[in-house]
Amino acid sequence: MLKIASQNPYLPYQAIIEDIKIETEDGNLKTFKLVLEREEDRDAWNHMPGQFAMLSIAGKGEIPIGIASSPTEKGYLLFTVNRAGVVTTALHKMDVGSPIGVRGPLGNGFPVDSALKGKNIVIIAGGFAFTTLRATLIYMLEHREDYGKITVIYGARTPGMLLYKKELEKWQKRDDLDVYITVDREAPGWNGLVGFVPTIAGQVKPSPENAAALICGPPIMIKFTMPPLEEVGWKDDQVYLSLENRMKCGIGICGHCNVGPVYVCKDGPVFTREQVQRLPVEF
Amino acid sequence: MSTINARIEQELKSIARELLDSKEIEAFIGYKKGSMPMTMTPFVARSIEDVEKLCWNSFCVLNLANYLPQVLRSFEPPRRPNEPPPEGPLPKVGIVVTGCWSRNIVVQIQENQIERDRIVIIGISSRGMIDKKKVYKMLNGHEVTSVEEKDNQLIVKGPDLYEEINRWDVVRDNCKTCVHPDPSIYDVLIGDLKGERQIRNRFSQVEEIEIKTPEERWNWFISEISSCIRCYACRNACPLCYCPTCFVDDSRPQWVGKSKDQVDTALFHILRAYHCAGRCTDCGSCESVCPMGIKMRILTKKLQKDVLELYNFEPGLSLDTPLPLSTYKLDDPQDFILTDIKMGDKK
Amino acid sequence: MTKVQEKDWEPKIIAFLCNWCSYAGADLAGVSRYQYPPSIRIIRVPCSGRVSPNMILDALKNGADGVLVSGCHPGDCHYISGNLYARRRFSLLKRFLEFIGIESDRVNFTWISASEGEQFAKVVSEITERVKRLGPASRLVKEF
Amino acid sequence: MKDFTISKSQFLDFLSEFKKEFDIYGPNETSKGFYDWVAIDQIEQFEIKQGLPKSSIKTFLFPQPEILFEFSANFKDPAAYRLKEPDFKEKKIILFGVRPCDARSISLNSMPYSEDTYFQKRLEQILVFGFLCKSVCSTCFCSWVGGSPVSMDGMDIAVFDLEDAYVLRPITKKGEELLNRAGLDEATDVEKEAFNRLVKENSNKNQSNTADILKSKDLFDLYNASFWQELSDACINCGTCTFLCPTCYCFDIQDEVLKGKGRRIRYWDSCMFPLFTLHASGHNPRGDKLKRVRNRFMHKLKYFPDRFGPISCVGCGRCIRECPVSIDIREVLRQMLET
Repeated sequence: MLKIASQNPYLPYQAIIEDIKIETEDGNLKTFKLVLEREEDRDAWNHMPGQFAMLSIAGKGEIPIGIASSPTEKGYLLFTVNRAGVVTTALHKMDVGSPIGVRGPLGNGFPVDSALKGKNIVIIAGGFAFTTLRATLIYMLEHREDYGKITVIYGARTPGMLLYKKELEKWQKRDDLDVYITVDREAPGWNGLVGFVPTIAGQVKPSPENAAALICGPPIMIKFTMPPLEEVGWKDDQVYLSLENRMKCGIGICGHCNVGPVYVCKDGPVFTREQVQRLPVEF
Repeated sequence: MSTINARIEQELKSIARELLDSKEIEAFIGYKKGSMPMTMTPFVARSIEDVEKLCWNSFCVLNLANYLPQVLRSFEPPRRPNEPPPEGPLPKVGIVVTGCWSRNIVVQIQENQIERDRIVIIGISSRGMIDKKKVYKMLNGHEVTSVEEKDNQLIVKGPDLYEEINRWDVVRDNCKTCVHPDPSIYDVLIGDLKGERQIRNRFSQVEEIEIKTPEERWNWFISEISSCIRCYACRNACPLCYCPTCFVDDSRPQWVGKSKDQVDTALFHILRAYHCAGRCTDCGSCESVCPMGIKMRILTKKLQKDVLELYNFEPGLSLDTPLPLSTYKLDDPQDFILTDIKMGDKK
Repeated sequence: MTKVQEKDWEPKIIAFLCNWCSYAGADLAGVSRYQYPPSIRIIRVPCSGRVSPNMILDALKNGADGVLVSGCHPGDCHYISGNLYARRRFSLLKRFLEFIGIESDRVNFTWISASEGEQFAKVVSEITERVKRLGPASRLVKEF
Repeated sequence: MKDFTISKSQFLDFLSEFKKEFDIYGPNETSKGFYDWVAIDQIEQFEIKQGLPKSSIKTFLFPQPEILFEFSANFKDPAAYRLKEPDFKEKKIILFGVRPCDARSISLNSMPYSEDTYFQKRLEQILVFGFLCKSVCSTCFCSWVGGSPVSMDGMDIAVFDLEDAYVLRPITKKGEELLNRAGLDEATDVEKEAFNRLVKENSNKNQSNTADILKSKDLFDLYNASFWQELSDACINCGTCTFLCPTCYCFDIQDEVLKGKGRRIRYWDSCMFPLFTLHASGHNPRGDKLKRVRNRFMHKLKYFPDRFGPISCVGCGRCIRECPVSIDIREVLRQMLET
C-alpha cells in the first residue's frame, strides 16, 4: 500500500461524484468520475495502473474496485462499476454531486515502471475486466518511448457491451498501437472482428520475444487464452493476471481474500501466471 | 463397556460391512470415537476398512440426519442448483438412526431434500443419549480423563477422581421426555422396539415458563441467550436447516445484524426456532452442541406443544400426513384473530 | 409512563394489508370519512400469505410499537388459500412471541374485507388504544 | 526490575485499588455455571482454578462489535453520510488470571494487526496479569506449538503461585510502572529463587520446532493430503472453534443504519461460513466444506508460519473441548507433520 488517508487505515478519503457515464447497452456498467474533496488529498493520492480502491458508501458498505484511470490523468479518478451486490446497486442509483468515500490506493498494480519497461506489451481483456488495463494502456501511451510494440486484444459479448467505445476508436486509429476489438457473435452494424478473445489471440499470434502479456477477464477466457499463447512460446512468468476475491479490509488483515498464503488485496491483485500456478485454486 | 451398546455396535458393523461389501450402498453414515471423553465424531464410512471405526454408545448426541442431504449429493454427478437430478438410479447411502433422527428423515423426505429409495436406514430404539454438560456439572469442574459406560451407570475417572454416576440422571432433557424412542422409518432394525413411552407431562419445562408474566418471560429469554456468540452451531447441527441461504446471511434485505447485539441475537433465536415449527422432532442436537450452554431447545419445544395443541400433529411419524405449515383446514382455530367480539371485551 | 407522556405519545403501528381486501377496506374507510387514529403506517402486500415473520420482527426491530397484519376473510382469498396458510403461521408466531415475553397486544391479526371500511377504522382505533396502554415498545427494538 | 510479593488473600483487594483507573476482569464461575471472564466487583472469592475461561482474551481486544466509524444518516444534516471516528473513551482494562497461552495470543495477533489502529489502541489500554501454569490440562498442548506453561510472552506482569503467596514479576514498562506505585513488598531472595526454579522446572524442555517442520513442508503436499476428506465429513461448519479461538482474528465489516444514525462496525467472522468468500457474482472460491475446513487449519499451521514465522495457535485447547463433533487440532497437526 502506498498511502492512506490518515493514521487510520479504514478511513476513506472524502470524494464527490463529478460525472457518471453509462458504458454498456444493458446499463449495468457505469463509469464514475470522482474528485477528492480536499486539495491535500488530491496531492497525496498516487496510484499505479492495476491498483484498486475501496469505494465506500456510508450506510451500505465498501467494495473493492479497480482504478480505471491512469495516474497520468490528474485531478480525478475513474471507476467502472458493474452492478452486482448491495453496494454497487446503491452506487448505480447515486447522482452526480453525491459524496462518496475512496480508500486506497490498495494492492500492488502492474509493474509498469520496472518489469514491463522496455518490453513489447500484449494486453488481452474480456468484458468489463478491461478497467485497470485501460489505466495501464493510457499510462503506457503517455510514456510511449518506454515500451516496445503494444498490442491490444479486447472482446465483449456484443458491440454494445464494449467499454470506453470512444477511446477504442481513437486507439484503433493510432499507428503505434495494434488494436483488435472483437465481439462474440455477428451483430448488425458491426464491421469488426467476430470471435472469442482466445480465438483472436490465436490468430494474432503475438510474439513472446522480449514481451509481457497482461490478461484480465473471466476465468474461462483466461483458461482458453493460455493454450494459443503457449503454442507460440509464451512462458508463465511473462503473463500477468489480476485476481479477484471477496475483500473487506483491503490491507491483508481480515482474512477474506486469502488464496493460500497470499492476500489478494495486499500481495496482489496482480500476479504472474507463474506465481498463480504455485497457489491453490481458491479465487 | 455397556453390554447393550456392545451388541448394537457389533450388529451395526456387520450390517454396514455387508451393505458396503455388496455395493448396495456407497457410504455409511455413523459415528466414530472422538478424542475427548464423552465425545463422538460423525463419520462417513466409505470402505469396508472404515467400518471398523464405527462405534455406538450413549454419547451420540448430534443428529446424523443432518449429514444425509449433503452426503447423498456428494455421490451425484455435479449439477447446477436448479438443474433436475440425472435420470436412472443414483448411488445409495446407509445411515444409523434412533427415533428422533428417523423422524427427521421423514421430514426431509416430505420436504424433497432426500429420496427414500436412496437411503438404507438402520434403526435403533433409543435408550436416551447422555448430556455431558450434566456430567461435568456433577463433577464440579474436575477434569475428566476417561468415562466408561455400563448399561445403567457411567464410571468417570480423572486425576484424583473416581465417580459412579447413574446413567438416567445424566440423560438429556429431550430424551427424558421423549415419547417415541422407536424409529418411525427403517429398513433394518437392531434390537427390539420399545413402543410409545408414557410420560406424565412432556411439556412441563415449557409450562414452567408459560405461567410467568410477560416481563419475567422476556427476562428469562434474554438472560438465556445473553451468552450467545453467534457461532450458529445450533443452526448447523440441525437436520432441518438446509436452506442454501439462511435468513441470517440474507443481505437484501438484511433481517438480522451480525454482531453480538441483544436484539439481533434475540431475532436470530426467535426465527431459527420458528423455522422449525411443525418440523422439529426434539432431537436436542442444537442444545447439545451449543458451546455456551444455551438451552434453546425449550423454544422449539414450545412450538412443538402448540402444533400438537392446535393441529394435533407430530412431525415425522408418517410420510403421508402433510407438515402442518404446508397445509390448512378451513376450520383451523383462529382465537388470535381480532374480531368484533374480542374488541368489545377490554382486557 | 407518566400521564403527560401518555397523552403526547402517539404509537407507530405498521400495518401489512393485503391488496385485495384489507387495503381496499382501508381505502373505503378513507373515502367514507371514518375517523381513526393517525398511528398507522400501511404497507400493501399481495396477500396476507406473503407476510413472513421476518417482516413482522423487522418492523418491531426498527421501532414499531405495534404490528397489524390483515387479510381477506377465510374463504375469500384472491389466491384461494393464502390467508389460510397465513393463519396457521401467525397462530404459531403469536403464541411464540408471547412465550418469549412480547406483549400479546403488540402483534395483531385480523380479517377485513373490501366492504368493511368502518370495521377497519374500528380495528385501528382498538389496536392503537391497546398499544397505547402498553406504552412504547422496547423489547425487540434495536438501539445504538 | 524488582519482583514483588503479596499474600493470596490480599490479591483481590490490591487489584480493587485500581478500580478508579481500570475496568478489572478475571476468570470466575459465572451465573451461567461455567468459568468465564467476570468483572472484579462480581467476584467474591477469587481462586485461580486449573483450566481456562470459556471465552478467549480476544473478547477484550476485538470487541463484538468494534465501531469503526459513526455517521449521521439524516439527509437534512450537512455532514450526513460522512464517516467520523468515534471518540475512544474506553477505560483502561486490567485482566488478571490470564494464562500463558492466552497472553501469547496477543503477541501472535499483533503480527498481522501491526497497522490496525483500533487493535493497537485497545492493546495500549490493556494490562495483562499473566498467571503461569504449574500443571496442564488434558487438552493443553502449548508446548507443541511454540509456547510453554510458563511462557511470559504477551504479559505485562507475570504471577507465580507459591502456595501461600503470589510473586509478581514485571515484564513490560507498563507492568513495572503499575507495580512500583502499588506499595507492595519486594519479594525475598528465597521467593525470587523459587519463582526462577519453578519457571525452569516447568518450562518446555523438549521445545519442539513444529513451526519449522511445517514451513519446510511443500504447500501442495499438505493441501492435497487425503486426511482432509474424513476431517471435513464430520465438520458442521459452525463458528465455535473460530469464535472461541484466541488467534482466529478474521473479521467482517458492515454498515448499519437505524433511525437517522449510522455506524460502520467490524465483527468476528469465520472462514467456516460459506458467506466468507462468496463473490457478488455468486461464485464461491471455497464453496465446499472441505475447502473451508482445510483453509482454517492451513491458515493456522502453514500459511501463517510461512508469512510470519510462528504457528497461529497457542495450544489452549478450547476448540478441542467445545467442538460439536470433536475435531481435534492436535490430530490435524500430527497428520500434517506426517505428510
